[in-house]
This record gives sequence, structure tokens and C-alpha cells, in this order.
Amino acid sequence: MGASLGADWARAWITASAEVLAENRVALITLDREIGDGDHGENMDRGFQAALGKLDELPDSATPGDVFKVVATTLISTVGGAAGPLYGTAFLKASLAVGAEEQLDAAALVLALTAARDGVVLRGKAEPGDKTMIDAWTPAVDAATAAAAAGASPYEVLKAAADAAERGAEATEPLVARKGRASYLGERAIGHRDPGAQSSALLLRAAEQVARAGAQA
Amino acid sequence: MGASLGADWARAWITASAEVLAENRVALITLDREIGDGDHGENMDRGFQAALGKLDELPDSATPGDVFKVVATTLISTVGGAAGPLYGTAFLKASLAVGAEEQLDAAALVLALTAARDGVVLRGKAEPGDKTMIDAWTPAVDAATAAAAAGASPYEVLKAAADAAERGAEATEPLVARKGRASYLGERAIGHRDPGAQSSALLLRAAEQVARAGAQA
Amino acid sequence: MKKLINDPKNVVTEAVGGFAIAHSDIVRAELDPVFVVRSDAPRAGKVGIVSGGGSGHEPLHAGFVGYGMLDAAVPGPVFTSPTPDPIVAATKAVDGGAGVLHIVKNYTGDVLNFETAADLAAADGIEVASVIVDDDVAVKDSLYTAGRRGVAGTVLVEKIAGAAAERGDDLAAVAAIATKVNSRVRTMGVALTACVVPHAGEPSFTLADDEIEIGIGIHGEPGRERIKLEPADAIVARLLGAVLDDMPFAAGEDALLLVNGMGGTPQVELYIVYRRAAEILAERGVTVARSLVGNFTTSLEMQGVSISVLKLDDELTALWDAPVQTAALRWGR
Amino acid sequence: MKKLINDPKNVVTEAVGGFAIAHSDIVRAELDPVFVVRSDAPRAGKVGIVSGGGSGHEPLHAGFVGYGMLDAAVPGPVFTSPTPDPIVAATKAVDGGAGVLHIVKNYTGDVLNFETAADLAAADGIEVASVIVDDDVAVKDSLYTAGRRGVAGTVLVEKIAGAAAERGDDLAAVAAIATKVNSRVRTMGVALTACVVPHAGEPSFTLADDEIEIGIGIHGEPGRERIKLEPADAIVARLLGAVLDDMPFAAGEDALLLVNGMGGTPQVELYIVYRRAAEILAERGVTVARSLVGNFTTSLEMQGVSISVLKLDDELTALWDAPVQTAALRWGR
Ligand SMILES: Nc1ncnc2c1ncn2[C@@H]1O[C@H](COP(=O)(O)OP(=O)(O)O)[C@@H](O)[C@H]1O
Ligand SMILES: Nc1ncnc2c1ncn2[C@@H]1O[C@H](COP(=O)(O)OP(=O)(O)O)[C@@H](O)[C@H]1O
Ligand SMILES: [Mg+2]
Ligand SMILES: [Mg+2]
Ligand SMILES: [Mg+2]
Ligand SMILES: [Mg+2]
Repeated sequence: MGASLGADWARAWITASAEVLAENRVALITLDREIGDGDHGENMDRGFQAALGKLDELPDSATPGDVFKVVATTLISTVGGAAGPLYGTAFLKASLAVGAEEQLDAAALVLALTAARDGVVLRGKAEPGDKTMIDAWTPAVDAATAAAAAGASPYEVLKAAADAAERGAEATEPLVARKGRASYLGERAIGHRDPGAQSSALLLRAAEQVARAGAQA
Repeated sequence: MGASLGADWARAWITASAEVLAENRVALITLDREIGDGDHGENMDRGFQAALGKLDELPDSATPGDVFKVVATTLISTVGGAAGPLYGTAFLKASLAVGAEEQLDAAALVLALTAARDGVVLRGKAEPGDKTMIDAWTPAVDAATAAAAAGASPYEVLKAAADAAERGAEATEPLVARKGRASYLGERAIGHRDPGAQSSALLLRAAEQVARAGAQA
Repeated sequence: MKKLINDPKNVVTEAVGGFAIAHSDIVRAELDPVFVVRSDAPRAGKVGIVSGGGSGHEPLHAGFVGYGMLDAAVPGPVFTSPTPDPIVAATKAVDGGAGVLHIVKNYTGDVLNFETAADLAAADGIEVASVIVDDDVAVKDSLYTAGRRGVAGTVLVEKIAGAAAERGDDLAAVAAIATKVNSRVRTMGVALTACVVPHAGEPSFTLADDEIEIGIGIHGEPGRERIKLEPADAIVARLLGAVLDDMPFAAGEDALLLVNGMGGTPQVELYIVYRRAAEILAERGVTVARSLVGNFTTSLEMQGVSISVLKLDDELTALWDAPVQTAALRWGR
Repeated sequence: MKKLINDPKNVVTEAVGGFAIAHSDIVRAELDPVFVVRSDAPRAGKVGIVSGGGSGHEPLHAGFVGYGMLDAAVPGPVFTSPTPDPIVAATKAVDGGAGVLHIVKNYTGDVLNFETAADLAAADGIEVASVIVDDDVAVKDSLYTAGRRGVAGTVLVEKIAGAAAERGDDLAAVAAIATKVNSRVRTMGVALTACVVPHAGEPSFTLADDEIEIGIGIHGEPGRERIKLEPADAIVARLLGAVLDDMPFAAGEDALLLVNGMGGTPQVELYIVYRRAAEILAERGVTVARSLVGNFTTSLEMQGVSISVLKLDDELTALWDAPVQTAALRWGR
């Protein structure tokens, strides 16, 4: 079963996400320039830097759900574009899913990931294969669910999610887009990775990495 | 003394000028782009093409002065820019200078060239060394005057003028401009030949060449 | 990247700040959160109209705030839709008790953020209606896209809805007029060059010296088709052809013809395009009853143009002609 | 060269043709010779005002033909002053018996061609006065140059002289007002990119990716100094500094601040420049009483900006505020 993940992990995740998004700012801008409007890296970087600032304002007693909630409202009020409402809703739904739990076990993580994904679908109406962040989230949720069912630890659940999200992001490359700006391009979107799927994979990888660091510590 | 030059020469001169300006259209545009606004070749080409068309409308009885006059009014009404009024005035004054003469001898040619140059100065107020077409015209007038005084033929007068105009055009290269658009550039005009001086040299060379062709025929 | 800017992060606030000083007779700007609002807002009993979206399309939208048009504009970062906060703040600032119309260009980001803002404003007791503008015929409106984009036709929706609000129409009526304009306007654009988003620092796409991009959007996103440069008349035939195929006109019908520069196109070129477009319409028996030529919905310094045609009727023509006093569109006062 | 044109030789006639259709409520165009004239010209008893010059500076001058401003505009080929013929024709077309004012930018070609036209019109019994505009402080006005160039300040001369003519001033008075405006306005510009003249097909100069040209004219001619790109605020300090050095203001004096785009500059950049210029004037105690921001005197698609400052007094302010109805400047009607 392994150690469950608490607020420390949640905070560390957001911190690590802000770092990885800052590092990948230009890469995400470049992906979005190719099939969108070139702002995704800027948007995500702005949002997670803002979220980082908000973490400090949380009381020591904050639960993982509290962390997700402040991230949600911060992303909604700082990111803008399509990604702002979508990621904002994802974190909001995840926050609701985990409630006031102090520690998240594998099952709770699966609930959170599933709620996040469902939130994005609720707002954005994308289906798998539409070449959106959903193409990272859906395989991630499936893999996490399967891992948890097979008795994986929280860390292993996140690892399964991150691995699947990365493959999912990669798998957007040959697709024609049916949602978001890339849908205007028709066939010309083929051969380019969806920036939102890529940022989703980066976020889930960060979640896994801080969990691993915690597990090793 | 050599053969004097009549209306045939005047017509042939304008025809040859139109040709040489069409050939040098891009070269003159390039010179003017460097220290002006890049239209001198276009302006001169437009004007002399129009003048060419007007030659046909002249009666067979037209004198050299009639030819110069129709060129003057055509240049004034088609060239525009600085060059239009200046060249227009030059041809107008030359036309007045030669009056109704059927044949121009060396002395008449010197009168015509001097009047043309004085017309340009009257309108443009440029002095030698100001890096304008005057830097081609003034040495041309001086050389023509000297040649005529030494008993040169009309063809030889034009040859002296053309040679001097070419040297004068070349000699504008190291100058700072004090008139026209190039004067806005200050020191940065140094190293560039004045486009109007260059077109003047081309015109005078054409005058010489058709006279030589006539002399040989 | 060569731009007359300071820190790329401050482009929008500095520009909005300058705009508000230059047009202080018409608007004032709020800077936290950022929005531009009529200096006389809220006007009691008048429906308020708010639009917004990513910056970089100026004069859209702030240039259209004023008498007879918008009550407020909410500029997001360059090419990024604003977040709900400033939209809510602008909505509150213009609510005169008769409700507020949101005019939203059809992009996922704009739609989602305005949606959230409308919910939040409604929770505060403000009646909000929303109209989505989607006039771009370059995009197929189908299950397989995010739907048509809102482009230059937005200006016509804003002007005409603004006139309806100014004459005292209620919220439902203003929303209905805006919807009607949107249903009767079609647009198609072309780009000759790309634009550079300040925070990106590099062009959004590259075109060879003899290539143009047909069906371009207004966000520096690539268009649908890349072709070799053609004479202006041939390009106009393509653009206007697509517009008229999508919305056929009967001979004798009236049109408003909008030739919109993308930002970096010289005015002579806009009028060369306008001339041929007007000729084609005349050849088809369509009367160009009203015209608008200029930079109204831009993509920063992009060179290119879009052609919009609005099918007029007497009501729309009268509302178009009604007085307007904004930074970018002004007549009748 | 990528442009929305057909044959480069037809750029001006096609653009003027399109302009006249688009603004047929205000102007009509003559095409042989080419000029644009108010549709109600000549107006009996009113001083006529004619301006003109090479094309490529649009909306200057045709965009300023209409009530309260110019009576006619004479566009030459791109960047080439018109010949006397169309100037004479335009002068005759607007003479309502009270004489005609020629507003001429100070370029050798414009001055000479307008001079000839004035002589010819006078020979036909029309009283003509001429005012030369030379507001560009980038050029030293000395024996060693052709004098200062006429640039964006021309718009202010045309607007204010136009208002004086519209209120019924006689020719001497209108010329005096125009001269007064010219004596109180100064301009300085910068280019980030060059422009391409259609018939030349190549840029007038080339700037490296990090270079800008200070003291640029409006004909794609190189400027006086080439420097490395700086933040907008630093560039504004240079331009406005040169303007104010040449025409110092005392604290408490009123200014009209014109930030003029060269054609290809996005509006956000113009307002960023405007903002800093207004700040600097405020720091010096100068009141920015009136403002104008936009593309008014352009160099085709050049990216860049010029800053003009006009020292206002009550008379000039009132004439500035007077109604104007042209394609490019309109208020009060
Ligand atoms: N309807 C949608 N459902 C899910 N994800 C979407 C949808 N529309 C866009 N996205 C995601 O948002 C990403 C773009 O985000 P961003 O560039 O920040 O916003 P914008 O497209 O407004 O510029 C896309 O790469 C895609 O993954
Ligand atoms: N005041 C002047 N006197 C004599 N020649 C002049 C004067 N001003 C300009 N020029 C000549 O005119 C030439 C430029 O002509 P052109 O390019 O056709 O006109 P513009 O300068 O109006 O574009 C210059 O190269 C110069 O030789
Ligand atoms: Mg994007
Ligand atoms: Mg020239
Ligand atoms: Mg965006
Ligand atoms: Mg010229």
C-alpha cells in the first residue's frame, strides 16, 4: 500500500509544478505557436507562479483539498485563455473529491484524478482523440485506476498516471484537432503535439516525482 | 567647325535618352534609395517615355527648340518630384535659348546648355558642391564653353560636356549634400553618387552619342 | 523582435494606461483588475454592454467604448482571454439596473471565462445575457471544430447592439439585435506576414517571400491554406467568394462592406482591396449601402486584411447610422 | 515584396478609386488628372484649401478632405510629389471666389511643383497663397540643408486652417493661422523597419534586428542616426527631448500631443509611447490639453512612430475642437 500523501506532498507538488512549468515555458509557447496562438507556456507559468505565492498564505492546518482549492481559484483568476478555466475546474473538482482528508491513499488519488478529468470534460466537452489535454488526462486516469485496483501505492498510482499522460501527450502528435484553436487548422495540426496535453503530462510527472522524493526520504 | 545639329538630332537625342533611362531605371532607383526616396529612376523613365510619345505629335517642321519645349512641358506634367520641375525648367530655358534656329552650331549648343543649367539653379538654388545635378551640369557647361571657344564642332562640344558631366557625377560621391533629400542625411550621404547628377550625365552622353552617330552617317 | 515596448509583461497595462489618458473625455481605466469603462458608467436604466478578449486586436475592444457602443472592455494579456475577475468587475461597473450583455468572440478561452464571469455576476444579482460572435467562414462550423471564430464582424455587432442599448432597448432586445447581426455577417481574412507576440518573441508562423496564408484568424494562428502570392484582385475574389458562398445575396439586397486591416497593412492596400470587393458586389447586384475601411480588428503588426459583409435591413442600417462616440469610431456627435 | 496590389503602376489610381467609393458621402475623385475633392466643392465665398504630395502617407492627405479641413487633396505617385497639372485642376475645382490656400510639405519636389501650379492658377485669375510646413526637428534648418521636412505636424496645420476657412476667415487670415500652427509644432520620428515602395520592390534601407533609425522622414529615406534598440520609454525621451529642446515650454502652457504611427506599428505600441510622452510633459508642468493617437502621416508599412507637440493657445484649441467630417478625422457632426 505504501505511505499516503498529505498536505506536504500537495504543496511540494505545486512548487515542483511551478518550477517545471517555468523551465518549460518556452517549449510550451513553441508548441502553442505551431498549432495555437503561442501563449500556453506564458499562461501556465503566470498561473503557477501566482499559485506558488498563495501557498504561503495557507494556514499550517491546510489539507490537500485546501491546497487544490487555492490553486484552482488562483488559476481561474490568473491564467485566462482556455487553459485557465479548464485547469481551474480540474483542481476545483479534485478539491471537492478529496474533501477534508488529511492523507490521500491510492483510492483517494484515483478519485481526485478522475474528478479533475471529469471537470475538464464538463467545461470543455472534449472527447479522447480530440487532441486536447484530455488525451493526457484520460489515459492517466485509466492507468491510475488500474494501478490502484492492482494494489499500487499512492506513489505507484501517480507514476502510472504520469507515464500514461506522457504517452498520451505524445500520442496527440498524429491527430487532427477537434477542440481548441488547433481545430481551425484541420490536417495541418498533424505532426504537432498538443501543448495542453504536454503541460498536463508535466504536471502529473511533477506529482509523481515529489511523491517519490517523499517516499525515499 | 563640323556639321551643325538639327531637329533630327534633337529627336534622336530624346529617343536615345528614353532608352538609356529605361535601361538605368533600376540603377537610378538604387542610387536614390541609398540617399533619397528611391523614385528617381521611376520618375525619369515615366517622364521620358511620355516625352517620346509627344515627339510623334510634333509637325515635321518642328525645330530643335520645339522639341525641347515639348519635352519641357511633358517632363513638368509627368515627372513630379524634384526632378520634374528642374529638368522641365532646363529644357524650357534651352528651348528659349535656341529660339527658332533650324540648326544648332557649337555656339548655340553652349547657349542651350548654359540656359538649361541656369534654369535649374534658378528653381533649385543649388550651388556646385551641393551634391545635386548641378554638379554634373556646371562642369559640363564649363567644358562645352571651353571647347567651343577652342573651335570644337557641335559633336565635340557635346563630347566635352558629356565627359565633364560624368566626371562631375562621379565627383558627387565624397560630398555631403546641401540640397534635396540627401541633405537630411548629413555625413551619411558620403560615399553615394547623387542620382540626379547621374541621370544628367546619362542624358548628356546620349546627346553626344546620337550626334556622333549623325556625324559618322 | 523589435517593438516599441518596455517590459513585455507590462504591455497591456501601459497601453491601457496611455489609452485612458488620451481619451479621458470618453473613458476611464481601472488597473486592478484591468478594464476600460465609459466615464459616465453606469447609466441608470440603460442595458450595459461589455466585451473583451485577448489584447493585440486594438482598437478592438477598448477603442469601441463610449456613447452608442460598448460600456466597458476587458483586455486580457496579448492573445489570451481575460480571467473572470475583471469581467465581473466590468459587468458590475456598467450595470445600471437594466442588465448587462456580454459580447464574446467564439474562442474556447473567451467563452469559458465569460461563462464563469456571467455566473458570478448573476450570483450577485446582475442579469447577464451573452451573445457569441462567430463570423469567420474560414473555419468549418461542425462537430469537428471548436466552431467558427469571432473576428472583424465583432465590430459590427458591437456598434449595432450599442445603438440599440443607447436608444433604450431592454436586455432581451439588445441581445436579439446582437444575435441578428451575428447571423447576418460573414468574414474571411488573409495574412501576408505573421505577427510577434511580445512574450513569445518570435513570429507565430513563417511565410516565404511569395506565400500568403488564406483563412487566417486574428491570433497569429496559422490559417487553413497557404498559397502563392496573387494580385490583390484575385485574393479579393477568394475571400469575398467564400463569404458570399456562405451567405448568398439576392440582387437588390443591401450590404455593409467592411475591409479590415490586420494592423500592418498600408491604407492604400486596404482601399485597393475595398475597390475590387465593392466592384464584385456591384456585379452581383448587391448595393454597398455602408462601408468601413481601416484597422478595426487587428493582429498586432500582421500584414493582411479581412473582408466582412453584413446583410443590412432598415433596422440595422438605422442603428449603424446612429451616433457613436468612441476612440476608434465616431460620428453624429 | 509582398503587397495587396495589382500592377504597381496602378496603386494610386486604384486606391483613390476605392477611397472615393467608400467615402462617397464626403468626397468624389477625379482620375484624369488624379485628385480628391469635397463632394460639395466649390463652396461659394469659402477659402479653398488644397494639399497634396506623394502617396504612401495615407490617410494624409485624401483622408482629411471634407467639412472643416481640406477641400481637395492631390496624391502623386508613391513618395513622388504630384506634377502641377492636378494641383491646378484641384485648385480650380475648390475655388469659391475667396482664393485658395496651398498647404505644402517642405520637400524640394513638392515646393517646386506647387509653386508652378500656383503660378498657373494665378494666371487663370485665382488668388493662391501657400504655406510651407516644416515641423521635423530631425533635420537642421540651415543653409546646408533643404530645410526641415514637413511631417506629421501637417495634419494639425490642415485641421486648424480648415476650421478657420470653415468659419469664414479670408485667405490672408487662413494662411496666417496655418503659418502660426506651423511655427508652433515640432515633430521627431523613429523607424523600427523600412518600407518597400511598390515600384522599387525593395526596402529603402535595412536595419539589423536590434537597430532603429532615429530622425526618420516619411519617405523611407534613412534617418540621421542609427542606434541599438532601446525600451520604448528611452526612445520617447529621445524624441520628445529633441522636440522640447527645439521649442521649450514654460510650466502651465497647453500642448496638443500627437503620437503618429508610421503605418505598421500596432496600436498598443502607440499608446505605450503616448503614455510616456504624456508623463514627461506632465513632469515638466505642461498640460496635455488635447491628444491624437493613431496612423495619420504614414510611410506605407513602416514600423515606427513620430511624436509631435503643438503649443496651443485659446484660438488654436477652439479651432481644433471645431467640427470636422473627413474619412480619417471626424467629430462634432
Ligand atoms: N475544449 C477543450 N477541452 C479540453 N482542453 C482544451 C479545450 N480547448 C483547448 N484545450 C486545451 O487548452 C490548450 C491551450 O491552452 P492555452 O494556449 O493556454 O489557451 P488558448 O487556446 O486560449 O490560447 C490546448 O492545447 C488544449 O490542450
Ligand atoms: N535644389 C536642387 N537643385 C538641383 N537639383 C536638385 C535639387 N534638389 C534635388 N535635386 C536633384 O534631384 C534629384 C532627385 O530627384 P527625384 O528623386 O526624382 O526627386 P525627389 O527628391 O523629389 O524624390 C537629386 O538627386 C538631385 O540631383
Ligand atoms: Mg494558446
Ligand atoms: Mg527621389
Ligand atoms: Mg490564447
Ligand atoms: Mg520622390
